[in-house]
Amino acid sequence: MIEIGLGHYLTLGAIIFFLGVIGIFLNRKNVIVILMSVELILLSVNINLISFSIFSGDLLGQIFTMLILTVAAAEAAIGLAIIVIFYRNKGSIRVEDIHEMKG
Amino acid sequence: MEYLVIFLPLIGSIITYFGKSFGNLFSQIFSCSMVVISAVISCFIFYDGLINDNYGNYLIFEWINSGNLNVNWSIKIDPLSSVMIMVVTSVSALVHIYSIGYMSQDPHKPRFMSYLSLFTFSMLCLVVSDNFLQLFFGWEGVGLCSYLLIGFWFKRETANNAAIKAFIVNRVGDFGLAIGIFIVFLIFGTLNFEEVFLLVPEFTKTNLSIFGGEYNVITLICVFLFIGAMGKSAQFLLHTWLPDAMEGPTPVSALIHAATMVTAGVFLVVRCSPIFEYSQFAMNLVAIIGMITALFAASVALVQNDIKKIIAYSTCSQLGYMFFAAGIGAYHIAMFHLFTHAFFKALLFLGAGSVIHAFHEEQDISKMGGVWKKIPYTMILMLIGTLALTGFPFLSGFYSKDAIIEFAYLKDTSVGYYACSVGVFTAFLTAIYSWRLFFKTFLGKYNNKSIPIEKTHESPLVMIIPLVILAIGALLAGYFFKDLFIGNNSTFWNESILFLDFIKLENIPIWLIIITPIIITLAIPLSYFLYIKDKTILEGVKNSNLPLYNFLLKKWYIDEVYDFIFIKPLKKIGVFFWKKGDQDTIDRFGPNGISKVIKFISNKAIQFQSGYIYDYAFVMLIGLSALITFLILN
Amino acid sequence: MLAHAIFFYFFSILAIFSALMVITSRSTVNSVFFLILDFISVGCLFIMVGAEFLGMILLIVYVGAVAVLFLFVVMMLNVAQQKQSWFVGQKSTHIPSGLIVSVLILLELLVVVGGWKYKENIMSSSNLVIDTSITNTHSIGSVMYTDYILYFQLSGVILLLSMVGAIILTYRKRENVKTQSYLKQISRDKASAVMLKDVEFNKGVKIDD
Amino acid sequence: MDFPILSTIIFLPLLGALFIFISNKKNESSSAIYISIFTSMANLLLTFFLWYSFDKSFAGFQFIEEKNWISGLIKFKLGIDGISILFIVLTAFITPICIVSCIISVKKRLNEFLIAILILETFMIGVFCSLDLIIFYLFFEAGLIPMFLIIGIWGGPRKIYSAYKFFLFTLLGSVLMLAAIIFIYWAVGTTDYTEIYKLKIAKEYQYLLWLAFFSSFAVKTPMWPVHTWLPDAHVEAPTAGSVILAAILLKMAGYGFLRFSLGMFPIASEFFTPLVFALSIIAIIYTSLVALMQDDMKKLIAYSSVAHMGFVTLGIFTFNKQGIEGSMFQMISHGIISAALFLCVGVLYDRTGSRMIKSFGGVVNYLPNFSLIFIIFVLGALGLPGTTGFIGEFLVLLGAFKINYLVAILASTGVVLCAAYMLWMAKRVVFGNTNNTIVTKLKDINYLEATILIALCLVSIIFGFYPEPLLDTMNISVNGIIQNHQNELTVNLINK
Amino acid sequence: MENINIIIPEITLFLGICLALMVGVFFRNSFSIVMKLSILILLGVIYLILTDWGGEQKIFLNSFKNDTFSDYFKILILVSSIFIFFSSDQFIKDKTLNKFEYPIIIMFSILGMFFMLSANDLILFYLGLELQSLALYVLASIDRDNTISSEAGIKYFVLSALSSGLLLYGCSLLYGFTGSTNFDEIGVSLITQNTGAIFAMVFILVGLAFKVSAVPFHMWTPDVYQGAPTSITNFFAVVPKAAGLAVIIRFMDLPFKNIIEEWQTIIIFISIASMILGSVAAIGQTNIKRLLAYSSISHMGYALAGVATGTVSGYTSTIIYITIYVVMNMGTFACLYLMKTEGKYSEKIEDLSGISKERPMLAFSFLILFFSLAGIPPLGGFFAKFFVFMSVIESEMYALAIIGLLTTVISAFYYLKVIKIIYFDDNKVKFDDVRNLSIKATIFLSCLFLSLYFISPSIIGSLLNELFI
Repeated sequence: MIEIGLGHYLTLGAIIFFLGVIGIFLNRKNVIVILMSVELILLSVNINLISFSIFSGDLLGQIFTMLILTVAAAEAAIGLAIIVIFYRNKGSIRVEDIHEMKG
Repeated sequence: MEYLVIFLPLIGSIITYFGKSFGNLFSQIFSCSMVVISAVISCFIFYDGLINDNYGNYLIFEWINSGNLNVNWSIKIDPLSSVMIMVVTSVSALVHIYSIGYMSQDPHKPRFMSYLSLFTFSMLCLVVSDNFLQLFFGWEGVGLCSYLLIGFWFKRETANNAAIKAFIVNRVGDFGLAIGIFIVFLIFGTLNFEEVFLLVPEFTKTNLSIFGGEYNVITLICVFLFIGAMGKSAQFLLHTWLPDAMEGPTPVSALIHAATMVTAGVFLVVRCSPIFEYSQFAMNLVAIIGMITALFAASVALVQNDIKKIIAYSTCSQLGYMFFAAGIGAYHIAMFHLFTHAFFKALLFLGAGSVIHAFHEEQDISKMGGVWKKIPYTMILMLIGTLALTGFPFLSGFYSKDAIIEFAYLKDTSVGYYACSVGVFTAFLTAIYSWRLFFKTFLGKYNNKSIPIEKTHESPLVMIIPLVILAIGALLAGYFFKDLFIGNNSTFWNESILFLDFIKLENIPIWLIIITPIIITLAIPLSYFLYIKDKTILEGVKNSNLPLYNFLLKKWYIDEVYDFIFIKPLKKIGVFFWKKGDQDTIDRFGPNGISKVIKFISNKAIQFQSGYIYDYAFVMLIGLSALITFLILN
Repeated sequence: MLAHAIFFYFFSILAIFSALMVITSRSTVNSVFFLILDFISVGCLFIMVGAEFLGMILLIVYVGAVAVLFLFVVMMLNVAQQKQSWFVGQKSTHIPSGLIVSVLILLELLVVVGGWKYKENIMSSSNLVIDTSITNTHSIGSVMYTDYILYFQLSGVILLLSMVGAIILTYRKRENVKTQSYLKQISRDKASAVMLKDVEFNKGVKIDD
Repeated sequence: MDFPILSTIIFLPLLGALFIFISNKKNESSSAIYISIFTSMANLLLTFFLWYSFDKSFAGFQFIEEKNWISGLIKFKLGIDGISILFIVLTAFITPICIVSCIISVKKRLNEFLIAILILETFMIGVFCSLDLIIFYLFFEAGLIPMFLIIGIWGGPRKIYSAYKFFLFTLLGSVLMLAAIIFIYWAVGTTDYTEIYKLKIAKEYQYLLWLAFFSSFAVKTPMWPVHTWLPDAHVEAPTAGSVILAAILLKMAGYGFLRFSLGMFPIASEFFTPLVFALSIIAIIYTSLVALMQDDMKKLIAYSSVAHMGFVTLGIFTFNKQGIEGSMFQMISHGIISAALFLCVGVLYDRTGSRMIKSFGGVVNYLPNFSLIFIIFVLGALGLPGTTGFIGEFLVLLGAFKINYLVAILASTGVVLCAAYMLWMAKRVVFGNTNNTIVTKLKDINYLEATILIALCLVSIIFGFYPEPLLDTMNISVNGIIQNHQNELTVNLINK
Repeated sequence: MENINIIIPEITLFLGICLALMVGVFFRNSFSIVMKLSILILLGVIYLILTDWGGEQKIFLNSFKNDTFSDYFKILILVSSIFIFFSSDQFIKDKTLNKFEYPIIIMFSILGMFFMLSANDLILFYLGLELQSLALYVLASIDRDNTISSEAGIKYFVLSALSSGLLLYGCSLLYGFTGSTNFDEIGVSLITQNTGAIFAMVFILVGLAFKVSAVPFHMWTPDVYQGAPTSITNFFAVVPKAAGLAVIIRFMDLPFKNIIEEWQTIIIFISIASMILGSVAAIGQTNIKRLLAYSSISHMGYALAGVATGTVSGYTSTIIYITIYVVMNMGTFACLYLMKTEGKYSEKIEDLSGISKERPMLAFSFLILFFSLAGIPPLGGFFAKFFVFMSVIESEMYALAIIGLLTTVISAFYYLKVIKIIYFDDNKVKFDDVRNLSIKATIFLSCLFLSLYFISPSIIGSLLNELFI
């Protein structure tokens, strides 16, 4: 327990990943929270990559992480834009209101 | 020349049918002349064969050639077929001529004549065949013509039903015949008569396992062939179509259902005598069925009221005679009876037709009587026919029928004795119903209420002349041809009929010779007394034995039984298969069921597509976890 | 070592707790704040483990930009009042089974990933060894614009796209809004600015012609 | 022969269809009529020429054409033998008749109908010409499209159900065949039929492959219990559609059994013979009984088709000369007679709009010529000697009798039943009293109708009396099939 | 020095995008100009790819790889995009989507796909994928004043973000457990014993399956197809599918080649599930775009069946399949542009009823296209399926083959339904007479290709001969 190894970090990543996933499909009220859950997933990926990078002494993981950060920002921007136009059309961003199409 | 005999009727038929536009007269004259020419030639052929021994087999062309099955269209002229040709063409010619008069009121004369000629052609094909298959062709061909002619008055429901019944019952017989032919081909590898007959002796011990039992092939062949013969010749169990067939015009009944077609069965048995001779079982079967038919038909004929049906049952009964003759080995006598029977039965039918004509299509004998003065010629001719039928001494029926009875006696087997006694008894019954018919029709009181007696009239000459010719035949044919056909020293039949043990017509006890003539002679006054003088006795008998009477009147309830056993169940099964089988089972669980199931699954699948993001994500996660779990379990 | 462990557990428990709060918090604004807390704690972990550049970047990019963007949108759309309420008024009944499934995934992940023993030989193919003599920032910077220029450019393209995309989606040309056109104002000449009119006497002026 | 006559025969109708398609004008169909008649007649003449130049004494395939198709995998290979030539001639003969009949009876969208029929002809002839399994499958399946449209567009009230049933039923059967064909490719290394014939398929594969092919052919034949699409399809299809369906499409399956099941899987064929026999017998008796109770003429004839095709399958699996030749003959005969019967029903339907037996009666009074022809075909259908129907049935039964008495005897009862339902129908339609006033106002068949019906009638009767040209053509090829079958079985026995 | 030439098409495309962006910004109502410019740019890129066709080359530390395989798919993507531009022009104008950004964003996504296809490295692959996905998010919701379209955007965005999160998680594990992000090196070190990496494979596979909308990761497909404007749906149905499938093949062929046993079962499962669900769920649909969505799901099932074999012939058959699939969908969607009544575009299947009388040529095109989609010979769709099943049976995966063939029967059911509505039903709606040559040319070429494909079915195969040497 005292010896903090790669496994610990990966476990942390896995738990945050799990929470992000849960956030996506147990969320009923707000799409923005879903977006935040996606950010959590990306964060867990980052934890993984960084820890792999550090523990194997390979810098590539850190570069990957940096690029993921960029992408995450872009994704958040586009995602929020889509949420905004949906809100304009519908007047709500409740997850339960998003079911015009089905079947 | 042989070709002419066969094909003239065909030409007549075709041209008559399609030459409607030339008018009725043309069609009648043309078809008649064709058949008459054919008849003349056939007499010549018969004569030529008799005198010059000019027999032969004329190949027309190959019909079916498949592997070792080689079947030809051919004309085989031998004594047997030459006799048949002569009978067929001459009776046919007379019926053709008669029809001109009889059908004068009918709008469809050309069609009628055409069918008649077509029938003649088919019948000729049948008798001149040198193989089983061409025989089968003719066999079905005559069945077809019979179907067409019975249903000639197609507006009558009964006529149509009778026609279908005739065809289908015949088909049942043909079914047997076909199986017989199959076995013949299976065993002998050929369908040619001569080749088969040559091979028969080699296979007398061969057995065939069929339906789980071992049977002698010869017996099997004979039994199945005989089933065919039963169908065509209206033997007991397959006879039901014949009385109904009287729905057709009377000339048809005369030609097809008395003189020619129905005798095809007898012809078949005689033709196949080289096979039948090797199977005692089959012979006995033939004889027994023949006896039963003879007795049965005669008994039913006793109580019938329809003039044509009485004669039809009489025909049935006479065919029974022929069969049991053949069954006890007297093929030549059977042929002889066939020959004479053709004349007098045709005469009777045509005479009956004349009577019906006189009564304006009335067929019920209880509504006739006392008209002998109005139609004297008809009466005389009918009298001749009746006498000949009953076997009155020195008329044609006498020679043939007595010969059968005598031969049966001489056979000296139990079947022979049964046959002999049945023959005598049936002869008595024959006499009774024949005279009943005669007396009720011509003598006694005039019973018809719908037509005044003045309106009844004699038939035209064109109808009478054929009758006269037939009457001459009925009177004299027996006497003249007796020696030739059944004479002790006659070599006429040559190789066309095979006898394994020959029986000479000698040493017949004198009582046997005289018993039949005596019985039938006594029957005349007896029936006169019963049917004309004192009807009360019969009424009493009838009332005291009402069940028996009804049993006979309803023709032993055989039609009803068939209806109950076959027709209704088949219809029910048909509906069952259709509704329950096809629609409720195959379609329901097959295509419709599957499509329903798929639609159900489809609805279920669509329910997952609920429109909510979290459900979508959930499905994705289930997929992910399933894949991961699967991998871990592996 | 012990300090490392203490800090690790502190920050990771904090990260997990705040992540949990992100998805369960009733108020969206709170969620955003917990998200920020999460980022901070993970950033601390990064710094602690030796990736200090990324730890900082995480703070700058996420806390400084993304989280603020979130907050901004939350405020703008006025959904702050929309309270998160689990297990209330559900139309879908998948929640228990959903929890089971995701716990299953977590357990499997933990079994495979957490319990997986790190093997040296597999990791030997490292082609970009961390040089401990220079700083983290330095080493990243030295490869980022040389060997990995393609990635860098590509991430730029992605940002461009997100810009264009966000604009095309949300930009609305407003009608009937008065705007200044400097060019127009400056380039006005006399002819267009002043209109001279001969005014007839005693007739008054009709302006709206 | 250098001239690719088979390809010409196959693709000529397609060309005609293309022409019609190009020259298609709305509400104007005279040019389409001429083109279609011209093409189909030209094709008929070509097939006659083909038949004439066909070498009857040569057992193998003739007029072989070979082209690279899917490079390295499959060759486009055509060729005919004594069996396929007859079907080609039959197809080319029936098509002009269909075209004429639809010119008479089809009121709407005639051009499209003609195109569909011509395209269908291409596919049908292609089936009989192809020597490669893939090509065979291609043509076999492709025929579904035009037939689906013919039933669906020009069909009766329940056309959609029927068209679906037809399409999906047959497709379901044949996808399994496709799987089998591909399997054969990998197991043997080729789908060239002549090569497979030489190379042989290993015994252990044969059973499943046979079943896969059977699933396709059994549906198409159709055999009990997968026959239920046929009555529906027939009832709803327009006359020309029924004619083609009965005359040729059903024959593809028989042809398939003969050529592929027997040729490629002799051991499995032998093994599954009892199954085929049982199904055939059930088909014959069961459907005859069902036919007996039908009140729709087309349905009755359709059920009778099932029964007649039962004879065909029965005959093919006797593996002897009479049986196989009988089946061949039965197929051709059924192609002519059932086609003619459907045409006859079509004649009545065109005039009255009804196919129900009970709405007719006494037709002979008003349509004497029609009635004559109708009766002739009814008689042909029930196997009267002198028509082609008899020879087929007789040979089949003869062949079957050599193998199994019980089967032959049971099948023979079908002949009796056939007479019953056919005559009963004839009685109710043609004879009897006229209850329906519409019938009294009908006109007799016109010259066009008469021509096509008489043509069919003559063919049926001529070959009924003189079947030699047909039997002679197929003789050597059938011998080849039997010989091959025997050899295979002997080899198999020795290996055991 | 590395040979920079092989990346020139990508560079050109990007510069083209910038140019188009400039043009769009500085010209008023510049949609038409940008559209034409984009087509020109795409044509130019085609030319550039063709001049440097084939030959395997890698640059940027082996992270960017160009070979015949990627060239083929690039060409496929470009050609189909050009056709989409051509045929959807009218539609875009009618729907007032004619903003100049529209073609530019499509080009962005094409650029992303290019990098995806050429990626030989997880990072580059991920960046390409994200570039593509981000563009697709925008495209899905581009009809921004339409509730349905923005809903489609949200759904696609959330689910796609989830899936790329999963994929990225897989990538991170893969990186950790193999120590490299390069495909070649991953391929060497990824062996059956490496449990964690196999785990990572599943995550990556899920992400990829989402892109090609394979069951059970298909849930977005019907909604997005329906919600997005038809021209976008057209793009969605064709281009990302081809790219996604190509990437799957790339992954299976390179990094995952040593663990074929593990992924084979997964792909088989996904393939069968897609075939069945795609066929079954389409039956009750009333919206033709939804129907086509399910249809594409089942088509992806067949295409994946070819991948599942794990053999070269299987991959080739999948490529042939996807090519023919692209042609069929191009034609079908072009037909949808003609479903216009009184200026409005109709999406209801029942509106097609009886159009065979009024518009015989359109009906006939539908006929060819739908029978081809159903895989009935002798049309192109049959050969697509044929080659797939050839390779599936070659690999002795009989159950897959049989199930696949049986589902073709089920799927034939709903294709027939459309044909039935077109040909058998009575006319209800009258379509406007759209006189647009480019739409008709697209339909015509597609139908021509499909109906004449049987003449030389091996044409695509021979193009691909050198693919996996």
